[in-house]
Amino acid sequence: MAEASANSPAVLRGRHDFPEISGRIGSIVLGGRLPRHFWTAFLLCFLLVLLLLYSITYLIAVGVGGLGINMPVVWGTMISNFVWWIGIGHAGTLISAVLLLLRQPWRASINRFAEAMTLFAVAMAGLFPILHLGRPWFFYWLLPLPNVHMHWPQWRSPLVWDFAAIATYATVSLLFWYMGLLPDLAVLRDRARSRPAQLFYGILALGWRGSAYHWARYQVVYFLLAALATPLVVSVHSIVSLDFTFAITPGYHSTIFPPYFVAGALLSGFAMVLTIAIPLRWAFSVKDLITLRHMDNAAKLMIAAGMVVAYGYLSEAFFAWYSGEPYERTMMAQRALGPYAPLFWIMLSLNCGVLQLLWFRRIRRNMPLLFAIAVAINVGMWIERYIIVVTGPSRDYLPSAWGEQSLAWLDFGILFGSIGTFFALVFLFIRILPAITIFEVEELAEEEGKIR
Amino acid sequence: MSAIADRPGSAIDIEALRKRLAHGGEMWRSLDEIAGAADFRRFVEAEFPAIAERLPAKPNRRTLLKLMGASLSLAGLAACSRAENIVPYVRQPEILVPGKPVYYATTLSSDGFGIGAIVESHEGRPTKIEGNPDHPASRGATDAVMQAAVLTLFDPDRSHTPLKDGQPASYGDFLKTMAGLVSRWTASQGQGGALLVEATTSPTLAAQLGALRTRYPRLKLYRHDPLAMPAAMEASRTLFGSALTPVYRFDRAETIVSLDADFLGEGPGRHAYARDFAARRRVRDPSDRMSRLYAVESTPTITGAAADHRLAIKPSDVEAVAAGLNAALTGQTGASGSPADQALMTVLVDDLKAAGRNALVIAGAQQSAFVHAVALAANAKLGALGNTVELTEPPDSLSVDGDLGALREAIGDGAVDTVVALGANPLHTGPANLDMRKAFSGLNLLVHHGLYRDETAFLAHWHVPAAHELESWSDIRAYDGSTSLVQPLITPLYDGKTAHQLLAVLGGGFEADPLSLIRQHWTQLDDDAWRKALRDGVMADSAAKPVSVTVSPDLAGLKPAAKAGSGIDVRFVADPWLRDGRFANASWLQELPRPLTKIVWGNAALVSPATAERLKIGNGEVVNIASNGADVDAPAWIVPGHPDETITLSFGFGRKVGSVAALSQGYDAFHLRRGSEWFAAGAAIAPRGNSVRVITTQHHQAMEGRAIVRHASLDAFRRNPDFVRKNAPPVPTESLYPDWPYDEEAWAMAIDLSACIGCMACVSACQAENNIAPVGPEECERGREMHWLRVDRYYAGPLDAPDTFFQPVPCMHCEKAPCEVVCPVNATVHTHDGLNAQVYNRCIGTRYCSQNCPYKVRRFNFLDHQSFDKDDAGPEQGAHNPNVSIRSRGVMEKCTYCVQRISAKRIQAQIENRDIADGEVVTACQQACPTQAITFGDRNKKDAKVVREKSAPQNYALLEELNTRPRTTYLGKISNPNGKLAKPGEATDG
Amino acid sequence: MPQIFSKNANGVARFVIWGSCAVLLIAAAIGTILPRSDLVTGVGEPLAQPVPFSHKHHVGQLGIDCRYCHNGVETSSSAGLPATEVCMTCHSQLFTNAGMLAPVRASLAGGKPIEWQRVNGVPDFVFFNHAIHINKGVACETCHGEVDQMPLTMRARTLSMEWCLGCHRNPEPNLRPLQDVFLMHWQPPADIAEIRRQLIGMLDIHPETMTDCYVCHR
Amino acid sequence: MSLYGLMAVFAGPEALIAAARGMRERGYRRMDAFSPFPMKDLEGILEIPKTRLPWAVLAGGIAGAALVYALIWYSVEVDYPINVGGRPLHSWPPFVIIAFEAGILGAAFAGFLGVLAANGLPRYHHPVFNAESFSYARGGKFYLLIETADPKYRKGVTRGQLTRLGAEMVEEVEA
Repeated sequence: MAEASANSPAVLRGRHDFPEISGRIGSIVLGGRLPRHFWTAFLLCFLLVLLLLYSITYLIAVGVGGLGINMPVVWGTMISNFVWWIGIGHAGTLISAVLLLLRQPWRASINRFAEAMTLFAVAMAGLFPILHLGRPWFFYWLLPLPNVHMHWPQWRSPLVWDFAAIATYATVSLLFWYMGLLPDLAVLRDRARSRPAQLFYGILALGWRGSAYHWARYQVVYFLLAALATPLVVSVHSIVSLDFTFAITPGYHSTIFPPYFVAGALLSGFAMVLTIAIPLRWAFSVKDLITLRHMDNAAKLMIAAGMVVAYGYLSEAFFAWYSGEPYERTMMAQRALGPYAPLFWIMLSLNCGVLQLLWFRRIRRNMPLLFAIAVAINVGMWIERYIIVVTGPSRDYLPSAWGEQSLAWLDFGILFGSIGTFFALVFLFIRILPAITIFEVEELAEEEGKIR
Repeated sequence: MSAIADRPGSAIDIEALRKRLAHGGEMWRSLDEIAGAADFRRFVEAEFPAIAERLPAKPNRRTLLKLMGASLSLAGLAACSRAENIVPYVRQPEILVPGKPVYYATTLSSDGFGIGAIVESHEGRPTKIEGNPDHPASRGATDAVMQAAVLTLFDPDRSHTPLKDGQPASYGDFLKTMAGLVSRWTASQGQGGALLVEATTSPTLAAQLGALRTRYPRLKLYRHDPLAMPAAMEASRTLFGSALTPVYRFDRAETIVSLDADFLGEGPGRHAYARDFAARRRVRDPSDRMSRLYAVESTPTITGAAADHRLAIKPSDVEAVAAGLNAALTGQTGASGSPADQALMTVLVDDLKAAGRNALVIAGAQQSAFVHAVALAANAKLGALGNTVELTEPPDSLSVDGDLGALREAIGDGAVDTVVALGANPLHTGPANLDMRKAFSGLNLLVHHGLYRDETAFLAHWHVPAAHELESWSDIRAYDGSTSLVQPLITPLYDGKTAHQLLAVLGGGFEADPLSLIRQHWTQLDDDAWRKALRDGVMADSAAKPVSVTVSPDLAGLKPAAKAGSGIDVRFVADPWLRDGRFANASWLQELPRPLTKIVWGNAALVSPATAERLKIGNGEVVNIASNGADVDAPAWIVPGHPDETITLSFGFGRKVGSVAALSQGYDAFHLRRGSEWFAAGAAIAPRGNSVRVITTQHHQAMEGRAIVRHASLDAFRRNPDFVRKNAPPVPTESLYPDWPYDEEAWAMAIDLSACIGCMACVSACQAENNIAPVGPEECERGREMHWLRVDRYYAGPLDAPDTFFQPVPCMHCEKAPCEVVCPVNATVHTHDGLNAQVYNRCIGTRYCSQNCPYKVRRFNFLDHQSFDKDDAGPEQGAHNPNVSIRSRGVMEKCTYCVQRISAKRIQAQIENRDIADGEVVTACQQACPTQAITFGDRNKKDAKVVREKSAPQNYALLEELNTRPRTTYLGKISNPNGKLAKPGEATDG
Repeated sequence: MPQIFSKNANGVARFVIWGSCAVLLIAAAIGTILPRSDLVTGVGEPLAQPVPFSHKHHVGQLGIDCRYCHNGVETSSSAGLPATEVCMTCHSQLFTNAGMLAPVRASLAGGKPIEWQRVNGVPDFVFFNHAIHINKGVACETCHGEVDQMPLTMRARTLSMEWCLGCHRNPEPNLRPLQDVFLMHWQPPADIAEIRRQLIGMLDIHPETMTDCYVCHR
Repeated sequence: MSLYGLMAVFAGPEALIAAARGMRERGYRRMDAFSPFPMKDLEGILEIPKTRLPWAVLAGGIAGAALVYALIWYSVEVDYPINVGGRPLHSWPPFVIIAFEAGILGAAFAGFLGVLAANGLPRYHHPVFNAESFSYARGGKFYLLIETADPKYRKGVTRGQLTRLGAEMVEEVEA
């Protein structure tokens, strides 16, 4: 099964031996064998990081009034960015945890950077609930602390659930990721030439030596963590969706949200996986480790998730009508025809229209095209979040209070700044840590009998 | 979806950031325009050196706004530092206990007429104006302008020092000049001298003027009152030979016909009239009766909105309607040509006849003598004269040598070379064609006495700062002639002088003390009577006695004046808050939405939908209005129910002097005015093509078929008393959650939509009571205004003759509050007495509560509107209520049911170990309301007034289908249209 | 291959792990204790005043009643500071040319108030009312401590929200008969528990209503 | 310098497994195998006891959930009861959500810390690193370690047996 058959390419192409695998992957890090434009790309991202810092300073100095928000639409891009990033984070955990449980062999070579992507996305997401606050410096009041002014969090508020969910999600992802890294860190430790590198990876590797006893326990707990991460990942975005569902605002108060948010998360998540993986496998010429099969499967999952999302749109509209509530109906009509209509239709055409291209294998296997589609979906999903956030309150119960918000430069400054920071982190990760799981690829090679 | 095109600079410098924040392009245009003007430059340098430096650049709007918007903290959240100075008195006044407010009765002037007020004063600092229940013109009610008195008092833009040719000078020098003048006048018997006064009813002032004229027989006296409405006098002079003014008794009126009279919104008697009018329309039971109002009007007013039948016509057609009415009543035929359709007229006349002596026909104050004559004749014919209308000596009668025009001529032909202007600002409010600037420039001596360094002040040789009415001793008469005293709440902040002092100076009394000037005039009052007058705020039975008259049926030959001209009629109105522009520097008033248009920080030219369609103009599109020789550019604004082929222009805007006034936009309608007229026929309107922003606080006018304002006709109500339940969503009966017990008090509010006339007094009272920050035009444009209480205005029915509904929307204080459950930090929670408390110092600004508030009554401090630094806080902080926290940036706020007042009363009651009595706690909005539409109290008290109100059949809760269990409920609006007329829009919008 | 880490690396690692745990615990402890300590609350630390006024002398030795100077305390939210006049009622006779009283005389002469440093202060968003406490049997001493022992006035309680709520939730232990609220070193009678129970009823005190936010924050 | 054990190097997984099985049949107990990736079969051969970590994870989860729920209950019922939106003080449905998240967190920590503790990591200095031939890095090499502590350990004999079982090389590992 060496030569990939046309209709289902192999998860691993060609023959390998262990030194070769660990060598190739390790050398990206140790040998600093980086593609030509790596640092230029990183520099671009870094400029965006500076933009983020500037925007945040401005925001803190001037206040959230610098954003486009107003009465009645007091939530804006800070919330939609938050939901968007959290969503992106989901694919990583899904690939690494769910596919691990389902024993999907093709997860092996992409789970590492997918998990890293999760971490960075969650890190970005974690910024926004704080930046969103009118008085960000008091965000810790959401925590139960033994202070002298006697305040407890108001546990019924979905924002507190968010806080718990995001914190848990970030921590668990980190542990899971680090645990997966342990053996590979050991590999790097032993391959490292320079003393600093040895120390760096050595300390991180905790003295891992691959003892059979260790492997035994390791396997068990790694699977358990995966089993924990799976309900967690579902719960997290469900809770995020409760921020809206919990409210009585028309367009928020809808039971379809939890599943539809999770599906949306996967859609945008896999879109982001592709957005990163396609350039990655090309730039680092690991096309034989990250094969067409991976791309193909990711695309298929996107279609699946995308269809659920489309169903979400549909049922949202349907139930708005079916409820017979004038408020819901008006809101829905206004969403499609009102001031935000252009955004709404762009969103539909991207998330439901463009997505359908992925039904065709030729398109799924055409990397540039697939990349373009993935980016389009990312944009579409951001717009979706923004629409959900703003259209409800802009057309709620009392027409006298109807109004729209605008978008200030600051909104964009922070959004693009966060995107830049995210990719900067991805670049650093690729430079410092093995972006592909060495031991699992080796295991895979072993199982698939692709050892020279 | 317009991103604000505003690029950040490179350096991260907070001040720079603040500056760049949200400055609009045109915002500063007005200032830049005048930046060159020498007098403005002088004004700025004298007043705001800091700004003067910045002028070429774009100034920092927000510091400016702080400079004058009443926005600075007395109780700043930031003042938690340990080293804080506390300062005791040196000699503590007897009556004064620190921490306890003191209340004084005084009288505020409204276009020269007195309205009684009770002023709350903290440690000698007047902070809040309330109406004086004993004063006939107030009856306990206030309005926006009165509320803003404390703000104008502490306005740092006020004139601080005398100016000589625009340069700061000493009052002593001024007195020297005056001494010279006095000796000259004594020699020449006042030859060439002229006094220019504005509308006044002060007996003392009248006496002083009289004395001056006897002292200087050749001294001339002119009165310039841009808002004068002399027609009523003319009419009564022609009819009865003597000037008499009508006083209406709405408490007796059953059928009211208003010929273009805005008796609820305009005129010195408006509060009393509104009170009586509403009282006759208070329906709680199918058996109750209610009066009926027919309103004919030439511009949309709140009176028209309150009317049962409304007819909007061109101003020039009102006389025709009047003629028709006269004919119908006097039984002549030939009511032809009346623009009112016959059906309406016959029904109207029948109703009038049926009402007999309880009928009331009112002529609009701006209307011609003929209309007034018709009204008088009609009332006489119906026997209403002496019953619903009483004629009295006008309180403001003052024998003068003429108006501004006359003065202009006198100056022109050299008869006058010295003018002393008291308060008036003719350079801004004078008719453009008079060109007072030129006239005044030619004078030997021009003395100006006023609160602000206004246009006239800069031209004058001498300007003397006037004392604010809260700083002055004076006396004043109300619409019905009753006299009351004006006593100072605080010694003049900027050493201002009262008009009485200035007149005394002209009479040689250079050292005259403001109190004794008044006291001398009232020698007939012994000290007890004097003290009583001060305490009560009004002199007992000082009201003018009604005069009995007979009206000749032929109207003494008065004929319709205006000929129904071709082209478009211009209807001038005074801005409801800024009046002739004298209050243009009060940010509260600038930012208070106009009752019908909800426009803030500017004015627009109001036109009807049909006219707009014909002229192909939309909201905000600039049109050029040209009328006899002059023209002005103004943004158009389409108002449903506006008479066709008519355009309404309002005075008071286009001021360039004063930092707040400079912020606002708008045109100066005085440019178009020729004399003191209120209409101009045959105006030409040309769209300019460009459009400017007009800032409004309500963008959607229709109820979208939702049961928001529930209304019915009286007949419908009688047939079906609980009409509010009809075709409204069903009310959930039970909740998933067990009911929370409220066994102490349970505060609740009832708002009677039939009584609400949309006058906005409640909103301004709320702003004054709760230290609500004005935010300025940009922020308002972004929909970030801070008013805790808003008055929604909805239209229903046909576009050209819609029903207008007002609905005050404060916080509903829901028992199942959606806002509370979503707050992550317990910043908004319920109290034992059912208040939906908002804890500012706990709030971190997630804004989730507002997101989840179906009524959208919460307000958020998007920016740093209120500074806490007491040192750089301007004098405005003096106007702040020390019992209400100043909210910082990033904090949510909202209506608290005036919790500080509740707490005060509870503490008092608990000290006395008793329950809080019903009616003891009065919210600011309730207290200000002229029609007593708002009732507040303890729902657990069986006999409480609020319980009685809520037990009315038409009581309903806004959006009650959401089961939020609001404590604030509404009494559905009941109107009383004549069944014989199918009222448009009656069926719609249940 | 050779060892990367020396033998004692394991010890170091263990030390670092347990050490960081300990540091976290200590930090938490400090974070809990410090805000309640006098360093932060300023309890027991006198402020420099323009005039070294001694409550010890005036209250402790001369036995002047609180209300003589703080005359608003029974009726107003603010207890009030004595006007210069009040000081001078006595000091126009006593210590008429004592150096330390110069600022007082200057104040009366120049009509310029004395600028005291605030000792017992709450943030501006806290609205404290003296009258209600006095009238419900909460003594001066309860919050201001034994001022008659203070040569220079100092804060006696933290005045933190925690401390306020402590009493607002369960006022009973802090109540006295009304006639005793101005007494210093008040010795509760034997049957104080019974008296307090009666006071709660008699003064109509409802602790459940006393923890509402707006009781202090408006 | 005392001896820790003998380290045998094998070319591939199969060789290692065979060797391990062989040595086991020869009655060796104190031995350990090192491989770049987990090898299920070794567990049986080396009779690695079934780990009890799953119970630790379960305990961690329960503890986390219980603690947080208790904290919430204390805060709303005991410490500061407030009427929030007319909801009951003890509104368990929302509280459960937070407890769930806390449970996951507790479980994850228990698992992670548990596996480190059970494996005695971090252990930066370990005798096996003394083996010249032992490098975990290059991959492809599989190691079997016989500890001197093993009763059947005889220096020459054991070395011979290992070589016979196909060890590429056998090296003495210092303690």
